[in-house]
Amino acid sequence: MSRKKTAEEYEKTFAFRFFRWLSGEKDPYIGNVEMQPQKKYEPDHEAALRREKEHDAIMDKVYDTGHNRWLHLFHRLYQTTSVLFCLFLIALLLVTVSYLPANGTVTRPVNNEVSARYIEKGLEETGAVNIVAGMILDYRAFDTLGESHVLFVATITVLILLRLNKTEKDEAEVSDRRFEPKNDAILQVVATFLVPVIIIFGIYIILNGHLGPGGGFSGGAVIGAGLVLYLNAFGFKKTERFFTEKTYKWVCFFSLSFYCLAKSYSFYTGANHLHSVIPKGTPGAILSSGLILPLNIAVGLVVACTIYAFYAMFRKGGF
Amino acid sequence: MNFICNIPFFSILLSLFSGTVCSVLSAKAAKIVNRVVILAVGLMSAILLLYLLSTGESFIYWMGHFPAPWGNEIRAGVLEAGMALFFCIIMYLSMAGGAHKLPGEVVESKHNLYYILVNLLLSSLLALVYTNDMFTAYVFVEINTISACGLIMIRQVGRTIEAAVRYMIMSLLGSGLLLFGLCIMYDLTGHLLMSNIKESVGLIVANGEYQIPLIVSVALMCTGLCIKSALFPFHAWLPDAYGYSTVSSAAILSSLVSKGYIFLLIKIIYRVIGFSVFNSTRMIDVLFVFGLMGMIFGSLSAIKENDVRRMIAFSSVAQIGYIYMGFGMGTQAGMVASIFHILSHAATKSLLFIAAIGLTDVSGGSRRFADLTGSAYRNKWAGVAFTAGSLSMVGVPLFSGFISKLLFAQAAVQVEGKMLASLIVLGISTVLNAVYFMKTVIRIYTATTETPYEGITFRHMKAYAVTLVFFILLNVILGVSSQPVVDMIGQGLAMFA
Amino acid sequence: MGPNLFANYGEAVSAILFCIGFTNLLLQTNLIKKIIGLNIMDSAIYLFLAEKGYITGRVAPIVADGVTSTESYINPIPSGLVLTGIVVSVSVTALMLSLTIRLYTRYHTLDLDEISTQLKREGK
Amino acid sequence: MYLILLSILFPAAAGLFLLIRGRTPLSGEKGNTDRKTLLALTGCFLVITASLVFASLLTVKEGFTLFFLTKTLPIYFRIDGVGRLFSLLAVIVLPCAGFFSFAYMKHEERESRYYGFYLLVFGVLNGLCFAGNLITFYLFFELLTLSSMPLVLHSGSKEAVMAGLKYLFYSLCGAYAALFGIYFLYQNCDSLTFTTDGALRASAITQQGGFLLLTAFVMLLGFGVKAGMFPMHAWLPAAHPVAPAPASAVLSAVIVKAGVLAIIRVLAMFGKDFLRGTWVQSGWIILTLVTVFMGSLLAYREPVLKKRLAYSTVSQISYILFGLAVMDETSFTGALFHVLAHGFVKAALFLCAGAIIYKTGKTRVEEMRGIGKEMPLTMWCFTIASLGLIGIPPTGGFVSKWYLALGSLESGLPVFGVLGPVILLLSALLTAGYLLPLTIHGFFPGADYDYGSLQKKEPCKLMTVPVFILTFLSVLIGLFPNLVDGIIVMAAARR
Amino acid sequence: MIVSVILIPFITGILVPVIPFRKRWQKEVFLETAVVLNSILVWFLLLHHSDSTFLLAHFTGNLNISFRVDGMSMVFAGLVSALWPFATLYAFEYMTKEEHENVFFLFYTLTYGVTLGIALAANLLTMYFFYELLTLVTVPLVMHTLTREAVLASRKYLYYSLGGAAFAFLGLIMVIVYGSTTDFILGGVLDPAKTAGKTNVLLLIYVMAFLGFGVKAAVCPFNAWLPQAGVAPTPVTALLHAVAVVKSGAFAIIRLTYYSFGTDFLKGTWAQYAVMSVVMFTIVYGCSRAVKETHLKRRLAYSTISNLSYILFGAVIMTPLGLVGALTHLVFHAVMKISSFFCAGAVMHQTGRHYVHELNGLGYKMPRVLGIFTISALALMGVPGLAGFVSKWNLAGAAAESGNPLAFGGIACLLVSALLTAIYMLTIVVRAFFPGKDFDYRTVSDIRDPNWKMLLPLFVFSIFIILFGVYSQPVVDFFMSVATGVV
Repeated sequence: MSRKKTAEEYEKTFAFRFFRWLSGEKDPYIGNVEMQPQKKYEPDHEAALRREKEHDAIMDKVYDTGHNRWLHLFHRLYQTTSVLFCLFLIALLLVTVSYLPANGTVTRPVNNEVSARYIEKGLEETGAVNIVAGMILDYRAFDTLGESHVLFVATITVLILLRLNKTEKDEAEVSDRRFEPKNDAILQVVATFLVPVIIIFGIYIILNGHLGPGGGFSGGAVIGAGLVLYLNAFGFKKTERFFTEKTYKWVCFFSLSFYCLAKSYSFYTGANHLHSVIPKGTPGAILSSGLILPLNIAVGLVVACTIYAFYAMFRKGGF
Repeated sequence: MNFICNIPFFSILLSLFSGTVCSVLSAKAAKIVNRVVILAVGLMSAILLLYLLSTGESFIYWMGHFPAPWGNEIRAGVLEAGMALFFCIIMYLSMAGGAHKLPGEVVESKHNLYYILVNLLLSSLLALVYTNDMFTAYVFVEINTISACGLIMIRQVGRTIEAAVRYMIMSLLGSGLLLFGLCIMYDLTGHLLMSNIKESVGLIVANGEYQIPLIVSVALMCTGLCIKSALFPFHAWLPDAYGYSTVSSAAILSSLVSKGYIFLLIKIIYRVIGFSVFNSTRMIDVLFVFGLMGMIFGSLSAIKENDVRRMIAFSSVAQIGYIYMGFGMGTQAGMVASIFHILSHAATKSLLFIAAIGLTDVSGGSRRFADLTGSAYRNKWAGVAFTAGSLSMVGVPLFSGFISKLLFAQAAVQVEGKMLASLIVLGISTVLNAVYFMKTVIRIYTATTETPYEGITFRHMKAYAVTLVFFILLNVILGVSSQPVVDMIGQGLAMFA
Repeated sequence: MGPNLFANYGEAVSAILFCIGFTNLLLQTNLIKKIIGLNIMDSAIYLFLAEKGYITGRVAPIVADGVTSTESYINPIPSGLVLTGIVVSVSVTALMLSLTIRLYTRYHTLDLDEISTQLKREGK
Repeated sequence: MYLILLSILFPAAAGLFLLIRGRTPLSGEKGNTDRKTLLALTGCFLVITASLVFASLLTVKEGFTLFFLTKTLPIYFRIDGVGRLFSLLAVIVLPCAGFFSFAYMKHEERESRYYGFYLLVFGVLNGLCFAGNLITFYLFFELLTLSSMPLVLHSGSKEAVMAGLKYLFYSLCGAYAALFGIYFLYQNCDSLTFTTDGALRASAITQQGGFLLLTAFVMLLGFGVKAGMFPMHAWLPAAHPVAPAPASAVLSAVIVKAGVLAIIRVLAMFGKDFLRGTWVQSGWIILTLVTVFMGSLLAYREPVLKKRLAYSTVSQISYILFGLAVMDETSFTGALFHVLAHGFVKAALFLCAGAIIYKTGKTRVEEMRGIGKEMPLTMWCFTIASLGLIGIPPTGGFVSKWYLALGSLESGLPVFGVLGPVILLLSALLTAGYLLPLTIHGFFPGADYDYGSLQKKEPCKLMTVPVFILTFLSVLIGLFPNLVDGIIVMAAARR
Repeated sequence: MIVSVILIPFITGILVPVIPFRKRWQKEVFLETAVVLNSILVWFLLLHHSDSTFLLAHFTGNLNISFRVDGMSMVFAGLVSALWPFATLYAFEYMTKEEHENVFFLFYTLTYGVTLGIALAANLLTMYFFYELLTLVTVPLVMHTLTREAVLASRKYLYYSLGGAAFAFLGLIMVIVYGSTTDFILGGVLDPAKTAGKTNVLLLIYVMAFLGFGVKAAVCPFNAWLPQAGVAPTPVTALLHAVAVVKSGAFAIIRLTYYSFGTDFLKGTWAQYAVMSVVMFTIVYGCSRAVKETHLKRRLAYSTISNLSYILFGAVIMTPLGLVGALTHLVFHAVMKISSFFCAGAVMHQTGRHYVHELNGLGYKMPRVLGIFTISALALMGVPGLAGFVSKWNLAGAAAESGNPLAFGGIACLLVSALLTAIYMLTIVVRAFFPGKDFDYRTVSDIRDPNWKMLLPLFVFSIFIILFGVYSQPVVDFFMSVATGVV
């Protein structure tokens, strides 16, 4: 059953449009080519700022670890992958290890002419009974020079981070007094006995660095431990009598300068094939093995001071 | 032995020693010492470079009384000397350009500490450049890392400390991997000196023994150095570290520190493993892919950034991607391009950082783009310099960036399988570079009618302006007469082998 | 798998330790735990190096009684490397600890993510 | 040679003179004297031009090259048979309509602009007729579109402007489609000078035959736009009603014929032999037949007089095109004859319609009851002209349609040979259906017509005389087809 | 000598802000003299050129900055130097209403030098160098008004241009590596020995480089900058965005196609079809956008987009005739478009009206300007007897002659575009002259034609349009000799 369409309906039909075109009534450019004014471009500063703020808000939300579900999920994923990564790395390294030369055997590439010469000629060339000490302070002294500067630069960064200026220092002092142990009788008594022993032991290690196990670093660490114990037992007031920041600065400066200069001389002479005036001494004696002993002393001083300085810094932010 | 041959040794020791000396000096004296040392080292490096160019041969310098497999050595060739010279120039200019910001951002009493760090950083860079011993390299990598960390957090705001922590974590991961790789390598070869390792590696490869450990060791070392030099997936620490530290630090970090590691990697590739052996591992493909990804993603992150300095920092990620792409090509030409890009990027990036600080200074210290509007009119010198740097980054002829792009593309064409990928990514990355750098340039040249900020004239920033001029000159020189530099790099690489 | 996995048990253990330390350094959000991870990692490397130097049946390279033959002492080089490594490790640990202290006094938390969030909130 | 040039340049120059002199929009206010000079000038120009054209038609035999556009594109003029025929049509219709408009345009604004463009059109038409090669032809074809467009949109109303633009763009569309073909003709012919039997190189036909057929079809379609052929006819019913009546007359009688002329030329360039029996021919015939039938049908249902005439034009022009499409000598003659017949008749009809509009203001057919009583002379002319269009014997229309049907039947085309005449007849019936009611109701308004209010509204001489002349001519060629035959034979032979 | 014509504009430009002119006319005279002198010098150089190459500097390796005058350079340099003095004259008048004149003239004159540098470059590297430079010196001109719109526009311009150059750069690399030299030699410099087996890669790079240079020539996906750049002062839009800058893009593509890669290498490959399709699409696209656009200058800019692709269409036909077509349109379109732009500028300058619908009835008040506009509109449409027809004829003729089926489609595109051109140009004309019945003439009562400084260039250009239209033979002959390598 068909019914007559209304005019509006008819206008939507294809037939109508076709017929309109056929009879030339359709104007292709009415509504198309006709020129309408376009909106003028308005600079919109506000919107830009608003956008920026919204961006920040979104970022806030993203970083809101407590409430962001996706972030949680991401963390989970991150952790899982990290564990997997760790396992993978373990597997990889184990495979690698399994292909490495067998442990404890003499035929490994490690045991070549280098170590042989260190062992065979070490005593003669460096004058140190402790071959390891001879190696690190003579054969490969440049590494060790660098190493001591690593320590130096680490203290510098710790200083940068933790050293307080005058006013802060006073506050820190107050809080230190309040919270840290003080005038503990047991500790003080024990320290009175132990500290000298520890320090003397440290000195012994340093001085015997070229003769037996030990050396500047270990000895310095022991001395440093003694100083720390002293500080713990008696507090800053006592230590400040003999050890202030200035002391530390100058000790470090002189030790390192000495180290630097001494090694420079040694390197220079070595490289230019000059004769070094420093005597090797008799192997086995305290005063032997050329520069190794003084260097051990210098390093020991630096390390002792540094260990103490680290502790003081961590505890209070100053000496 | 010629006296000039002592120069590498002198320059390392001088900068080390000056670090120690600075610890007892006042801020002012430390500054002078610092400048003098950098200048002196630069001068010495220049002399050394001339000497090496004239002799045409590299030389080995004993650090001690013992020869190769026993003692420690350093080695100097054209490339090393050139690098040292260039690092000194960049460092001096960065220090000079950022000096005026230091008092505001760092407590007065810690200034001398800052200079200690800079001196030690210089010495570690020099050591990395000159050393011929893997373990020495490791030790100085650590000095480099710690002092760089110090440079980041010398300006003590929350962001920098956090950035320093992140930097340290990534760096330590990197050093750990490097050290482990090094140990495996030592186990395989029994040597620590580069030349000796190389001989042994040659033997190992020839025998066919220990293939897997060798590859793993190479991979570990590479990964470690990649992490340290912020190759793409390991760059998370970089934007904060570069973006918030004091300006000299940012300039030095972005242009020198990461480059030191990259140079070490080059040394490892050439002097430890051997170029051909390295190329036969799949490592170069990995580097290539990550390089390309870095080029794209670094730029994309930079585009999204709303903070000018972080934007520049992200751009560094992209540029480091370029360098690794050059490595990844596995050809001599790619390597030359990478090395040239190290120079060009160093010259440009530090310029950009220093120019950016000039712009933010006249915008109330804000680094948001909205506040930077029109800042180039307030600080004309910085505006011009920033523009020049941007153009160089985008690769406009006359500036150094163009030459490195040219070299990269030329190198890429010679590598059959990687040519198309690298060329296309090169193009896309240039487009992206153009987007964010030009956005900034246009922004700073957009005049605003009402601005709360005051301009600054030449009289108030003579040193700063002069520094900028030098930087631009450096860029243009690299861009215009690049041939000698390229030749030198080629010569240096030849000496490596 | 190569032939020497069980012969190299020391190295194997050090490899596992290394990975544990590595992952801790990477994964943990707590800064102190990260530092512990770092130390584990470093120690693993020292263990590895120590194993490298060891030769069955020989003693530490301290010349006793003037005997300087290769057969009696272990390889001195790894020991030297370990010494250097330890110092580096100490320095780095100190630096990390001081950074941690600094962050803790400022943000009263050791969680790195938490710190980041607070930083973003600060907006600077 | 100079006559040709003069007959083109003189009206053009005169038109430009009028345009520049009277460019102020309010010139009408300056009073009557001003208008009189304008009319006098225009009249003089029209007469001089017409005589120049006649003179050149009679005397000039040789073609000549004016100059070269580029090395291989000469601007070349020549008078041949077809050109002569069309020129004749133009030179009669244009002055008639021109004089008619002196009266008609009395109340319009900016007459000088109108006359200026009118004269321009005259000149361009002359150029078109005298063009000797395709490029020259194309040049004038474009100019014709451009210069006649202002005539369409003269009134300046929104519809007029839109219709003018529509006209312009349809025509240009056609012209460019044709230009597409010209490029390829140029490639595949030795020269673009008009010939009678195909100028394509033999090698081109063998190599690119299929493509050239497509080209030919595109060209036919393109020029067909101007001739109001089916798919692109829509501009005609839009443009005619809004233009002033004399302009519509010229448009419908002459300008539309330019399309026909163009198609004749194209046909000659391609050669009938090349096209005969191909899909191009059948497609074209279908289009023309559709147009013929559709035009009549649309006219039949159209209430507005001028628009009805416009649809009629659509239909009638396709008669001509059909005659051409059959490609038979007889139908060709018929087509040429219809050019003249339709030209005179349609001009007369439009002028009548113009007179009615001018006098009574009535535009719709149903308002025109009793119009024959008011304007008997005009309506008589209208009736006679209608008969001519329907094709009742004494008029020219009969002769032409006879030839067309005859030719179609003779041609031996498979389907269309027969279908064509049938549709022509159907269309003629429809023509009668849409034109005669006007006459019938005009003269016999019916019983309820109010004779009391009737008043004579016969227009002035300036209007009636041109109508007379045109009506007379349309009858004349019907009564004495031989008068025209001479020209037509000449055209058929020398084309 | 060659260098001097590039340097003189540089020096002049830099002198403008430096010399303290007391009166405005002194500056005008100074500038105009310099520009005219330089133009004369250029023409002298072109007419008395020798074939030798002038080496300015070594860049790196075998790459150098050098200049030479060959056929193509003569066309482009001649065109630029002929138009520049007029544009400068026009700019004097136009800039009276704008700010920071000195900066404007500084960069305006610099651009002259850079454009000549592109024209006279002897090898691809030199051209690339000046091409990049062109981007940089024109950005300040686009930014000149310093409105937000202008800033956005110039930003976009920079992105597009530099990005495009990045891809064009790849083409440069290919030519450096696979070519025997980077110098321009008609027929290409690719070394068949080196390219063996790498054809597809080279073609891909060619397409990229084409699109890269195509950015300046506003090829379709990369055309968005051009209409936006219309915010610049009209002398800039007219001369740079209708002639110098965009034509440099087209010029560069021609150099790349005909003088570096070589048509033998490219013809009939998929690369040709690819670029041709892009170009054809642009032809139609530009026009359609122009029809839709209601801002006068932007409409003309879209028209430029379409017309530039005409040139490129000629270029990618890759026959000598195609090159002739391209060159013809290069020159003729320059004259037509600069003329229509100057008209638009004159209207804007005199009335401050920017949109097409605001132009109603102006034809009676500014008959000279709009009359000339009509002429250029007709010429752009390709009405026979005006310049546009000749160039289109050459283009389409070349396409028809090439026998390339896609090129036939290209002819259709040209014609569709011509129709659309008619639509968007003539609607303006109709509006201006036939404002409609109920138009209130009082709204335009105090508007009049501009003064001679603006009109003189317009007249000269329209004379050239007509002259080229009716008597183009010598010019086309010259192009023919360029295309066949005789010059």
